[in-house]
Amino acid sequence: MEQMKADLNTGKKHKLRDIFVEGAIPASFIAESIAKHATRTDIGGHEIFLGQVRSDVIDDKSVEAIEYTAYREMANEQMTVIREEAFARWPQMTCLHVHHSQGVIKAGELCFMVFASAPHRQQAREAVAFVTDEVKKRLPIFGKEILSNATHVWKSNEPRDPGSWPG
Amino acid sequence: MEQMKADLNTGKKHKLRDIFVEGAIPASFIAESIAKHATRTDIGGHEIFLGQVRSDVIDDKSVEAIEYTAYREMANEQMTVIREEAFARWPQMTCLHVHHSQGVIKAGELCFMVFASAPHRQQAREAVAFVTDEVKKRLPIFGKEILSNATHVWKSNEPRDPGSWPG
Amino acid sequence: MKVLLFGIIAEKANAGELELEAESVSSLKHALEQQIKGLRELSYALAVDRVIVHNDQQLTGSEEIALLPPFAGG
Amino acid sequence: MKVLLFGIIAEKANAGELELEAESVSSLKHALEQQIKGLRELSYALAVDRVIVHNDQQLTGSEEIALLPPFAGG
Repeated sequence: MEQMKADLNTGKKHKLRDIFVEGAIPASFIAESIAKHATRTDIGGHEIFLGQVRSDVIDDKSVEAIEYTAYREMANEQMTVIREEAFARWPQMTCLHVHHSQGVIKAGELCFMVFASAPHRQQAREAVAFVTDEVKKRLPIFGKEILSNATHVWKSNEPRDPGSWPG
Repeated sequence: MEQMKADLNTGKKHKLRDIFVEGAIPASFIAESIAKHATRTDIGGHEIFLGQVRSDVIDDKSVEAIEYTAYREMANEQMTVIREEAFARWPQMTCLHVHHSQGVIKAGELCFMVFASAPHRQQAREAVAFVTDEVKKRLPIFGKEILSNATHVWKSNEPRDPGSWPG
Repeated sequence: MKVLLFGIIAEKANAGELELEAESVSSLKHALEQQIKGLRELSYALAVDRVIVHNDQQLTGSEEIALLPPFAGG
Repeated sequence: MKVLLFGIIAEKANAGELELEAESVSSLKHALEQQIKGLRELSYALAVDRVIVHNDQQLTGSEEIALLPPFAGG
């Protein structure tokens, strides 16, 4: 129903895409994504969010890398729903690209990209904020933070009391 | 006073920088800016706004390019003030880069970049929104929209009644 | 039925999937908590055919089940 | 004093700068509106030493003056 509404509003079809890439997202990949939009002269602004693996300190050990795994099929299905919600809310948005890493991503490397383009900046800005937050909340992606002493802890986007998830 | 406060809060010095580049901003330049941050492992997110010249239709003619000129010294001074305001409001922001084109920029080319990095995404997101809006409001940059029949119109970010500017 | 395991749950079970039979979500959870040491103490969600279920429901045995620890994408 | 012109104002004056003498912002504006045809009908701001002034003030002659049509950056 939500899907149909989105399609009716935008006239766009949202097929299932695979957002996952193996390893870190190279900066050159982002440049290529940007350059591809030069032919779309109805675009006035691009907004991009990039997630970078941060070297947090946990119990005196620093995070050296995050190993990402995902329930890939469910994550891609959830992403299709989020994409349709975004196009329904910002129907003037020209395009939306999302990628997430799988595998071991070192501190300082990029693991996540949300890229929206629109005629006016507010639409792209709001869509990127929405999609970034919803991906973090709704996509079954798991992160093992590998510490400097070769131990690890499991990352969670929303600290919860044991047993409260999915809340 | 505002400057001193910003510096006290962040411990950072904000020297006068030249934000202007001749011609369009190449996608490769953005990739290089991104790649330079890989050594800063305290960064968790980058937010980037890119302005692209849009081929609006004005009186049945389409915009083929914008020729940007600027009161360069005043624009750079204003940018220093905006930068200090941004670091005062988001003291955890790691870095902020702003570039704007001068000269003739064709439809589909990039003319403006605002790039903020921070430990957490909200800081980078809010700072980019603030800086993007303030640059458009406060920097003396002028745009001649060159139309398909070789005539031109002068662009204005905020339509005003004649005589109401600076309001 | 096949039960997919992820993240800390896969680590605790030392397996990426398990085969189990159960006629409902609640009996499946009970069986899983018997089999995977420490699962009861974890935060997790259960997905049936890639949708998180919040209530008990009957299972036919042909569903794809997954145990999901807290999400950490981005 | 040197008066810098930008955008549509430079176009109307067919010059990037002018030399004019005036003892105050208001008398300078008057002189400029005499000299640049159509300026009176335009939206513009006047900057003294790179700061937009909203009120009249005395000028010594050593200031850098600029006439600024509406901004269009981004």
